[in-house]
Amino acid sequence: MILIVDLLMLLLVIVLAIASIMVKDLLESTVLFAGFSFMMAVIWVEMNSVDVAFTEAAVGAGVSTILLVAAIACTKRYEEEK
Amino acid sequence: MVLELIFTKYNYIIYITLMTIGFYGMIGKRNLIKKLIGMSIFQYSIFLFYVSAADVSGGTAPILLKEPAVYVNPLPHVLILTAIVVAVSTLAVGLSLAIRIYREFGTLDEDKILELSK
Amino acid sequence: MITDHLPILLIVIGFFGAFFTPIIGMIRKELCSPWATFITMLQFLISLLLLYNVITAGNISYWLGGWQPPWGIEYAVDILNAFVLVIVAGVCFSVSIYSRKSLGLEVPGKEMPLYTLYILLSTGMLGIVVTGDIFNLYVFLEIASLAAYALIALGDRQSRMASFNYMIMGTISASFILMGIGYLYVMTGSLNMADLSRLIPALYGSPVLLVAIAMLVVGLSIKTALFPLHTWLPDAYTHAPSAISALLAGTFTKVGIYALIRVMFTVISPSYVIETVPVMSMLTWLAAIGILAGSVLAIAQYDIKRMLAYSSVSQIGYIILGVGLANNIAMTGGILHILSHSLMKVGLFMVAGAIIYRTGIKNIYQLKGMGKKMPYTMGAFVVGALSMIGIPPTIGFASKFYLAWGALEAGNWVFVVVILLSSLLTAVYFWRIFENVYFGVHETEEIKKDEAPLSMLLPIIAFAVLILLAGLFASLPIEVIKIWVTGVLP
Amino acid sequence: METITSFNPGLAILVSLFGALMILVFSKRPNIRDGVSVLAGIIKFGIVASMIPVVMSGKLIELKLWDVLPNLPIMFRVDAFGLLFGLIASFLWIFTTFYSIGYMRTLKEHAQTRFFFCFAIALSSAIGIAFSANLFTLFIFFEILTISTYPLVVHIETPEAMKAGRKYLLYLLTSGVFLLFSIIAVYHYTGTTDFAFGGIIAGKGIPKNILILLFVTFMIGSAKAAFMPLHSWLPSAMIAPTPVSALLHAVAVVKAGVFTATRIILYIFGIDVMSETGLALAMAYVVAFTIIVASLFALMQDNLKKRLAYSTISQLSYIILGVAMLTPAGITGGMMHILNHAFMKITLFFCAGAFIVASGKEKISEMNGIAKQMPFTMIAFSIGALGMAGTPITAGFISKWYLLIASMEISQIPLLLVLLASSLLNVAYFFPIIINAFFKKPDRVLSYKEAPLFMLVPLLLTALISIIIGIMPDKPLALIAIAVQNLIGGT
Amino acid sequence: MRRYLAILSCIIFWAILVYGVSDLPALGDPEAPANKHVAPRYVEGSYKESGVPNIVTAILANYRGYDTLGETTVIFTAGITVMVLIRRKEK
Amino acid sequence: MKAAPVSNDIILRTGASIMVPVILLWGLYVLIHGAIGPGGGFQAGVILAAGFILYTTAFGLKEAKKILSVKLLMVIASTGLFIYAGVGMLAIIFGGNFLEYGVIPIGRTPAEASKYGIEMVELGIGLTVMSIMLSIFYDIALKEKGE
Repeated sequence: MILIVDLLMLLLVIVLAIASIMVKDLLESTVLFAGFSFMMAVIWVEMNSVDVAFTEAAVGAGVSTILLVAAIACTKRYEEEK
Repeated sequence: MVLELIFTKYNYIIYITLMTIGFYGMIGKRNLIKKLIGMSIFQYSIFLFYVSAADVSGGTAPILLKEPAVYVNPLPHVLILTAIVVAVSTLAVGLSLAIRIYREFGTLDEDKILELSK
Repeated sequence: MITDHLPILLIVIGFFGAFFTPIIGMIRKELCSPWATFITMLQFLISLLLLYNVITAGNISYWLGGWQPPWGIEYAVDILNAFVLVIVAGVCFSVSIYSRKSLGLEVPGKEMPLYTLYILLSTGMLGIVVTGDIFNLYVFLEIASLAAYALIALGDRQSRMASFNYMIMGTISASFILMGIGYLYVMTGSLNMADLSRLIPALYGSPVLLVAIAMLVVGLSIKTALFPLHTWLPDAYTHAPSAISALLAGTFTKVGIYALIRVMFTVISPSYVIETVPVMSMLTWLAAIGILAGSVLAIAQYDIKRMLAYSSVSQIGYIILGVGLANNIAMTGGILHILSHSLMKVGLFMVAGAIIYRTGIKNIYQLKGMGKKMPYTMGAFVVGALSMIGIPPTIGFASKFYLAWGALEAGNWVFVVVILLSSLLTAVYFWRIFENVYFGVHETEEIKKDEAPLSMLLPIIAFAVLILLAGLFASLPIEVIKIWVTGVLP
Repeated sequence: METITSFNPGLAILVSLFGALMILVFSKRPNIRDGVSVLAGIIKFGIVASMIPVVMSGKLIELKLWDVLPNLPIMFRVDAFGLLFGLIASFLWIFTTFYSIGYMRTLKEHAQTRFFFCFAIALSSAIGIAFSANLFTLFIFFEILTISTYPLVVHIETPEAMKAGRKYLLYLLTSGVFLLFSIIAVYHYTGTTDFAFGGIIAGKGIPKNILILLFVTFMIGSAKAAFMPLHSWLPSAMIAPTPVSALLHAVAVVKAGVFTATRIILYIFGIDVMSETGLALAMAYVVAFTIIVASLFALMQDNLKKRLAYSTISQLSYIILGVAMLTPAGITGGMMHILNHAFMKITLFFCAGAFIVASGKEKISEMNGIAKQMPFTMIAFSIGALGMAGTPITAGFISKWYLLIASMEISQIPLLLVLLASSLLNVAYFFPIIINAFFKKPDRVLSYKEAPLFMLVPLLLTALISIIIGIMPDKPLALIAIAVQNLIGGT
Repeated sequence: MRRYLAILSCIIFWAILVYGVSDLPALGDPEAPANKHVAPRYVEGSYKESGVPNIVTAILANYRGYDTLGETTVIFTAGITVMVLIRRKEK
Repeated sequence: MKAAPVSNDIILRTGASIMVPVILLWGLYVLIHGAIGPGGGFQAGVILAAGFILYTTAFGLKEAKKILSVKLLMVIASTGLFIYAGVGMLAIIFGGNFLEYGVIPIGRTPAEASKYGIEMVELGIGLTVMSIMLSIFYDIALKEKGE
C-alpha cells in the first residue's frame, strides 16, 4: 500500500517537473516549481530524512520561489515565442 | 526481471527521469529563467537519488531515541544539506546573471541575446 | 607545531582573507587589492613549504577535526597535489599583483566584492587540490566555480551571457560529478579517496562503476574544457576581464585536470581505466582531435584573447593526451605541461591584458608597431609564444619533448604526428602576431614608447623569465614529477 | 681518447650573446654598438682559435653544463670537425660585421640595432651547433638559429619579404619538427643522443625499416642544408640584405644544415650502418641529382643573388656527397669543401652586395662593363667564380680533387661524371658574368665607383684567403685529417 | 531542430543512466554498502563523541564540519556575486 | 507585477507586525533546537531571513534597511563565517586539529565541548545564511530607482 502512495507521489513530482518546464508563463512555472519542491520535501519526510525535508521546504519551496518571483518581477513574465 | 527492477528500484528510475527533464530544460529551452528552473530540477533529482539511497526499510529518522532503533543512514542527508545550499546559491547567481542580462539586452531569450551581442 | 597544520592553514588563511575583505573594503577600498596580494602570497609560500615537506618527508595526511578517515575529512598531500598547489597559488599570487591596475580600469569601483571573489576563487581551487575527500572536492569546486562565474561576468557586455552559459555547463558538470560521487558512495559506503581506492576493486565489472566513471569523466572534462565539451571556454575567456582570463586560463582548467588525474589514477586504479575499461585511451583520442581542432580554430580568430582561448583548448589536449597515454614518460610530460601551460598562457593573457590596458586594441591585425610601443611586454609575449610553439630552451619545449617521446614509447605514431603537427599550427597563429607587431612599420611613423605600468609589467616579465628558467632547468620539475608517476604507474 | 674540460666552448658562445645584449643597450649610439659587434667577433675568434693547439694534439675539449632534461644535458665537445666549422663561422663573422657596417650605413637601412642583435644571436647559435656534443644541444641551437635569422630575412619588411619570410619559416620550422622527432626516436631507441665516432645506432637492434624512416626524417630535419627537393626556401630568402645572404649562405644557416647532416651521417648512424643499409649510396645519388639540377636552375637566373643561391644549393651537395661516399678521401673532400665554399661564396656575395651598394644593380644582364668602374670587386668576384669551378690554385680545386679520388675509390663512375659535369656547369654560369663585366661595353655611361672601404676590404681579404687556402691547404687538411682519423679509427 | 536534438540527447542520457541502475542496491536495503561501511560509526558515536542526539547535526557540524564551512562559504560567495552583479549605487 | 511590493494595506502591515516576531522566534528556536531535533543553522538562517523578507514586503525596503542596512548585513555575514572558522582556529591554538572541538577547554568532557562547539558553529551558519539570503533578496528585489 505504502508503495502505491510512494509511487503516486513520485509520479506527481514528475508531472510537476514536466509542467513547470513546459508552461509558457514563467510565474506559473515558478509556482509549479514550488509545488515540485514541496512534494519533494514530502517524499523526503516519507523517506525518514527530516532534516533534508525541513531544509528543502525552507530553501526550495521558500527562498528559491521568492528569488524566482522577484527575478521575474524584474524581467519578463512570459517566455517569448519564436 | 523488469518488474522486479521497477518494484525495488523505482526510485532510481524516477530520479533518472527527473534528471532528464531537468536536462531538457537546460539544453532545450531558450528562456534563461526556464533554463534555471531546469537546472534546479536537475540538481534536485540527484538529491532524490542520495536520499533514497540512504533509506532503510523500517528505519527511523536519524535522531537518537531513548530505546535502540534502526536508523536510516544519516551521511547522505548531510551531503544533501550541503548540496541543497549549493543549489540555491547557484540559482541565486544564475538569477542575478539573468537579471543583469535582461537589463542590458531587454530580453531573456538566448537566441535573441546572441543575435544582439554580435 | 604550526607546520603540522600547513595544509589547513593554506585554506583557512584564504577563508579569513575573504571574510575580512568586505570589512577592509568598508574602511578603504584601495586596500582590497594589496590585501588579496598578501593573502595569495601567504598561500603561495605555504604551498612552497608543502612541496618542500612532501619531497623531503613524504606524504602528508591531515585529519580535519581530528577524525580519522574515512569518518572524517582528510587532507592528503602528495607530490602531485603539492606540485599543482604551487602552480595554482603562484599564478593567483602573481595575477593579483597584475590585476590591481588591470581590473582597476576594466571593473572600476568594485574592488571589495571583486577581491573577495578573487580570494575565494584562489582558495576554492587550492581546496580542490589539497583535499583527500571526494565530497569535499565537490564543495570546493562549487566555491571556485561560483566565484569564477561572477568574475567572468564582470567583463564586457557579452561577458554576462558567456558567464551564464558557463554556469549552465558548470552546473551540469558539477551535478555529474556529484552523481558520480553518489554512485561510488552508494556502492562502497565511503567518501575518502584512499579508502575508496581500496574498496573499488570489488566493484570491477559492475555497470554502476562504469556509469560512475562516465559521470566523473564527463563532469571533469567539462571543467577541463576537453575538446567537444569546451564550448563555454572561448566565450568566457574572451569576454572576461583580462586579469581574470589570465587567472582562469592558468589555474582552473588545470585544477580540473588535476581532479581528473586524481580520480582516475588514485581513486580508481590505473590498470582499470587503461586496460579493462579503456576510458583513458578514449580520452586520448578526444584530446588528439582537440589539439588539432583547437589549433585550427585558433588560426581562424582575430581577437587576441579568443585566439589564446582556443589555443588553451588545444593545449589542454596535450595534457590529457599525456596523462591518458599513461606510460611513465607521457604522464610526466602531461603533468609537466600543466606547469608549462600555466606559465605560458598566464603570461600571454597578461600581455594581452596589458595591450588592452594601454591601447584598447583586441584585433591582432591592429597591433602594428606594438613592438616599439611596448618593447618589454612584447618581448615577454615572444618568449611565451615561442614556448607555446615549443622552441627550445623554453619550458614548452621540455613538455612537448616528453609528450612526443611518451607517444613514441606507447608506439602510437598518430599521436606523435599530432603533437608535432600542432606545434607547427601553433607557430602559424602566433607568427601572424609577430609579423604585425614587429614588422611592416616604416621609419616615418614615430612611435612613442608607452610601456605598461610597472605593477603589470613586473609579473609579465617574471613569467617570461620563468618560462626560460624552467625550460633550462626542466629536469628539476621532471625529477619531482617522476617520483609521483613511478609511484602510481606500475 | 683524452678529453680536457675547459670553459672555452661555452665562453665562445657567451661572448656573442653578451655582445647581443650590449648591442641592445647601446642601441641609441651606433658607433659604440657597431664597435661592440666587431669586438665581440674578434674576441670570439680569439677564443675559438685558442682551442686549435689542443685539438691538433689529438685531444677533445669538453664542457658539460647541466641537465636540461634528465639525462639530456647541454654539453659541448670540441673535436676537429666542430672546430673547423667554428673557426670558419667566427672568423667570417668579423669580416661580415665590417662589411655589414659599411652596407647598412651606406644604404641607411632601418632597424640596424635589430639587425646586429639578431646577427650576434645567430652567430652564437652557429658556434653552439659547431661545438654541440649531442643532438639535443645541437637541436636547441638549431632552433635558435632559425628564429634569430627570421628577422634578418624579412629585414626590409615589404610584403614580398614577409612572404619569403613565411616560406623560410615554414620550411625551417617544419624541418625542425622532423629533426625533433628523429632526435626523440634516437633517444627512445638508444637512450642517448651523444655524438660518437662510429655512430650510436649500430647494434641497438633497430628494425631496418625504422632505420630508413629515421634517416629520411633526419635528412628532412636538416633541410637547412637545402638539398633538393627541400631547397626552395633558399632562393626566396635572397630578399634579405646582402650581408645576411652572405652569412646565411656561406657561414651560418646552410652550413649548419650541412654540418648537422654530416654529424648525423657519421656520428649518429656511423659509417658501418650507413654502408650496410645502402643509405649512403642512396644519399649520394640524391645529392648528385641536386648538384646537377641546381646548377641548371642557376643558369636560368638573371638576378645575381638568386644565381648565387642556386650555386650554393649545388655546392652544398658536394659536401654531403663527399661525406656520403664514406671513404677517407671523400670525407676529407667534403669537410674541406665546407671551408672552401665558405670563403669563396662569401666573397661572391660580398661582391654582389658591393654591386648593389655602389651601382644599385642586381641583375646580371645589367652588369656589362662593370669591371671598369669596380675593378677590385670584379677581380675578387672572378677569384671566387674560378674557385667554384675548381680551377687549380684556388681553394675549390683541393676539395674537388679529393672528391674525384673518392668517387674513383668506390668506383661509382656516375658520381665522377656528375662532379665533372658540375664543374662545367659552374663555368657556364659564372664565366659569362665575368666576360661581360670585363669586356662588354656598357649600355650607357656608368658613373659610380667602388663600394666603400668598409665593404671592399673584407671582400678582397676573403678572396685572398681563398687563394691562400688553394696554395697552402696543409693546415686545414691536418685538422680534417684528425677528424677522419678519429672516424675511421673509431670503427 | 534544436528541440529534436535536445530530446534525442535526453533519451540517450536516460538510457545510459538506466543501464547503470541494475546493480544499485534496492530501495531500503539495510545491507547496502552505503549503510554498512562508514555510517554505523556515526550512529554509535554521535552522542558519545559530539554530545548531540541529532546525528545529522553531529555529522554536519562535527565529523564533516569542514564541508559545512565550505558550504557556508558557498553561500557567502553567492551573496557577494549577486551583490557585484546587480547591486546599484545607493543614493 | 511589481517587485518588492510596497503595500499600504493596513491588514498586511498589522499581520506582519504580529507575524514577524513569531517567525523570528521560531527561527531562533530552530537554531537552538538543531542539536536535538531537526533543524540547525541553515534552516534557522532561512527562516530568520524569511521573517525579514516579510517585514520588507510589508513596510518597504527603506524601512527594512533602517534596521538591517546592506553594510551591516555584510558585516554579519563575515562575522558568522568568522565565528565558524574562528572556532576551528581555536582548536588549533589549543593543540588539536582544525575544528577539533574536543580540545577546547569548555565543558567537562570532550563531548560536551563538542556540543558547545557545534552550537557556536550553528550560530555562525545561521548568521551568515540569514544575512546573505536577505542581502540577495534586497539586491534582486531592488527596483530600478532604488525605491
